[in-house]
Amino acid sequence: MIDKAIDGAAAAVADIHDGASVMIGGFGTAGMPDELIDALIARGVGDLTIINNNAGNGEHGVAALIREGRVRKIVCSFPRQSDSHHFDAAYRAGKIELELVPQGNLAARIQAAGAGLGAIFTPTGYGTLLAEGKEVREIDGKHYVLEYPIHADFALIKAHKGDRWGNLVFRKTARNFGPIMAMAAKTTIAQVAQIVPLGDLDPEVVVTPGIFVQRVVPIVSDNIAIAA
Amino acid sequence: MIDKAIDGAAAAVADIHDGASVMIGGFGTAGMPDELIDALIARGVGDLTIINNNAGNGEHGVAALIREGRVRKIVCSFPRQSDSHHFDAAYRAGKIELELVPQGNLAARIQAAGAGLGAIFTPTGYGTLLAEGKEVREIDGKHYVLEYPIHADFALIKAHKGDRWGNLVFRKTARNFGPIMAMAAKTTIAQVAQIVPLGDLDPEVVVTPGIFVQRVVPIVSDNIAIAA
Amino acid sequence: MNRLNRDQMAARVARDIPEGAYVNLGIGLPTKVANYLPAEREIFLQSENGLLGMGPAPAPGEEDWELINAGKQAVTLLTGGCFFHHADSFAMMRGGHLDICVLGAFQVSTTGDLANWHTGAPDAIPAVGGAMDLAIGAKQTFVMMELLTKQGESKLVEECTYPLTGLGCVSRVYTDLAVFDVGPDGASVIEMVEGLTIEELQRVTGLNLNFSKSVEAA
Amino acid sequence: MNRLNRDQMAARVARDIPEGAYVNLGIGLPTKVANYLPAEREIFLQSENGLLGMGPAPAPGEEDWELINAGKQAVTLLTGGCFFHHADSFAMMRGGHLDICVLGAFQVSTTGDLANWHTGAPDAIPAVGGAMDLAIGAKQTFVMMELLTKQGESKLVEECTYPLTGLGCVSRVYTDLAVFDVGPDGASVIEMVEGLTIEELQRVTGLNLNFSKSVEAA
Repeated sequence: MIDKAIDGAAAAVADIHDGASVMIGGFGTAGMPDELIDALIARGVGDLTIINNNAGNGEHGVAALIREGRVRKIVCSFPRQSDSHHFDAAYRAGKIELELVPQGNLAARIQAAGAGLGAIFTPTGYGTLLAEGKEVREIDGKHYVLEYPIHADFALIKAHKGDRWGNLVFRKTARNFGPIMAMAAKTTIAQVAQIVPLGDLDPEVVVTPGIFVQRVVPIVSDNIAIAA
Repeated sequence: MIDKAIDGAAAAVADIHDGASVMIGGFGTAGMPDELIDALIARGVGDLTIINNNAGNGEHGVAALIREGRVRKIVCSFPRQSDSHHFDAAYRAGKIELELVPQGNLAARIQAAGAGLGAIFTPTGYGTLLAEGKEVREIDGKHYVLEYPIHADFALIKAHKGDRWGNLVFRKTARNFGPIMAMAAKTTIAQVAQIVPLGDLDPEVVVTPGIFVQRVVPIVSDNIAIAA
Repeated sequence: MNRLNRDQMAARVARDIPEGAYVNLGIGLPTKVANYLPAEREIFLQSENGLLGMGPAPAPGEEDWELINAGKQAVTLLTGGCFFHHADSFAMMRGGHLDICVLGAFQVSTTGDLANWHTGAPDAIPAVGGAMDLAIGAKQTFVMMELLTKQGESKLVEECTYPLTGLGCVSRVYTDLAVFDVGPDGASVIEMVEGLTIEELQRVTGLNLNFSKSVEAA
Repeated sequence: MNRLNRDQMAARVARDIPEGAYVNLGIGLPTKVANYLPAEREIFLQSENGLLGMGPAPAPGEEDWELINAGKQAVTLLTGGCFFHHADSFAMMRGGHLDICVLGAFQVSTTGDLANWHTGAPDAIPAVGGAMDLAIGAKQTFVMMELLTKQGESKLVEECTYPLTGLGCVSRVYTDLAVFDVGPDGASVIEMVEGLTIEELQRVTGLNLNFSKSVEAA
């Protein structure tokens, strides 16, 4: 019997190694796998490449990873936030590498990785600083920039419900990067508010099929109300 | 008030013009918008480019369009079927142009069109007849073929339920090409077994958001059982 | 001169958004446009983080922090709205499915180039978010900004000096003093506030402006 | 010589599919493999038309023609299975998410090139379907075929003469006479049917074959 459920965030991230590339879902607080990030911090590995939309704020999550000096490089669209002082300090001190990617290219490159494409021509960013040095091409009168897929060793995401086969559903705008990161990482670890019996998730309604998920960790967060 | 519901297949396809490119959903009988195709045949326009996974079989649907001489070109992955004699005859007589596309590239090119990409490097077909004359590139030790998006003037698809904003849900494997064709065509016309009041479709469960659908036509087919 | 305040600018933009339009309102000033869309007009607001059919802010205490907008504020979902993932959300933009996108700007050129993501200051930490995708994706990109900086320099310019967000992507610019169409043929003034003259607008912008017939007649 | 029949071949392939594997079984002969997967082993069958967790054929009269497989036959869905659209389905293949794909073939080369979509006959109407995506996408591509044509020619060849489906994509070939690993280092025989000798297999294939230790010892 296949059971991808795993007990506790620490066990779920126990093989994330120094130098790993780690996608982290979430946009704002929605979909942020806080408990998995905490477990990753507790694990103590470093030299990580983090792929997330932001670069953390305040003292928890991605900001705490950066504060603890665990992040060699961050790939994101919007590092500057109201309270991103740990990133700001590390960046100004030259202690962290930043790859700044327009948000839609970030999503498209993650999706391309999951879909096995070698590269994509995207119109976003053409003619801007963020396309400097990149291959460009005119196709049917429009200009495009060649962008490469973003793969990762691990993805840490947060879903609403999961089952033992790894099928996932999400809740509202907490869906965001979760489904595409699950497809782009070698090992996807999903924290869910609830593990339900196989068959409880309507087959029409599964957003992320279990094939894209290797581990499901039930974690009841107290900061988000859970709807039925 | 926005109401995309339209009464009758004939009215729904009334602006499909000579020379139009038309995507038609469906894989086998599942998801095939039979009544919309019948209305298109009745409309009498020709010189069409049809994008579908197959090239029709028997005497109805895409096969009938071909039989009536309405199709200048077909883009598909698998024209040869048990009973594809209308395509076979037209093809051998040089009366129809065939662009043969591996099924996954067909899906990826349709998706690329909907997503506004200019081109994609795909591994499928590399080193085969179907990549002859196409640009190829080695990326990270793997070989890829450059493929371009497939856009269309119209998409005819079949969904399970829709609402007046054009939100759609599908049923089982009738989903197939519907959601991606809806995104790739300028005008998407969806026949649905049932139009439901706005709000009846769970926002977590909508597969095709209404932005991708211009017309919704309620058509009760008698050959498919309709589940609740 | 009846210079428009920010709410009046938002109301002016809202007037040009027709029923049935799919619209993304950028962070900051453009967010205000939502307050002036008439309730009887069905308009679909998209949020880049995977939401179509965005409704107003919830009542205090009713926030659901898994239902937020691009500015990470709590919002609501209209009946008929739906959720989707980030790749689909940006396909919606990049694929040309949105009718209108309203953005703020540092500068817009008369040919429609947009600069709104980065001042180019050497010590600034760059951050782009969805700006570049939004700028080039929608069928029409509207900009909403004060025409002049605090120092009195025109933000509508011959050529942007700030780093670009997108090339030739803006079609219309709404300001506190005038409304401009911009594009390959340069800038045309299609509306001015009461009390402003053609000569004065030429002077403060320092631009070679075209004026639509209705503006000239006014 | 105990030449395997098609059911025995299917049973042989099934033995090599471990619990938890995500598997696509191609149209035709490979479909039979499903009949030999032990019920107590949870294995996930994928169908290219948007289905994961495919179950057996329904009882006659219970067919739902919106629940079909790639061969357009009625199937069922296992508890825990789910549906998705065509782009996601082929992303599943092309992105390397499937563990095993089992395909039929006209020819396979000793280096793993596959020819299974087109005879190359000048009057044939070409049709490829999902063959090229399946061939190159899975972590391992298994081929299942009779080793010899009716004319006695080996279908395992130095170089394919039929048009290719994919280059270097096959890792293992199951036949009625032997099982081969193929790849950059050529073909190795890892199993032969009882009564077949190394010399005879060399003779009928006309190939320079390697033999694994266990085969040589047998």
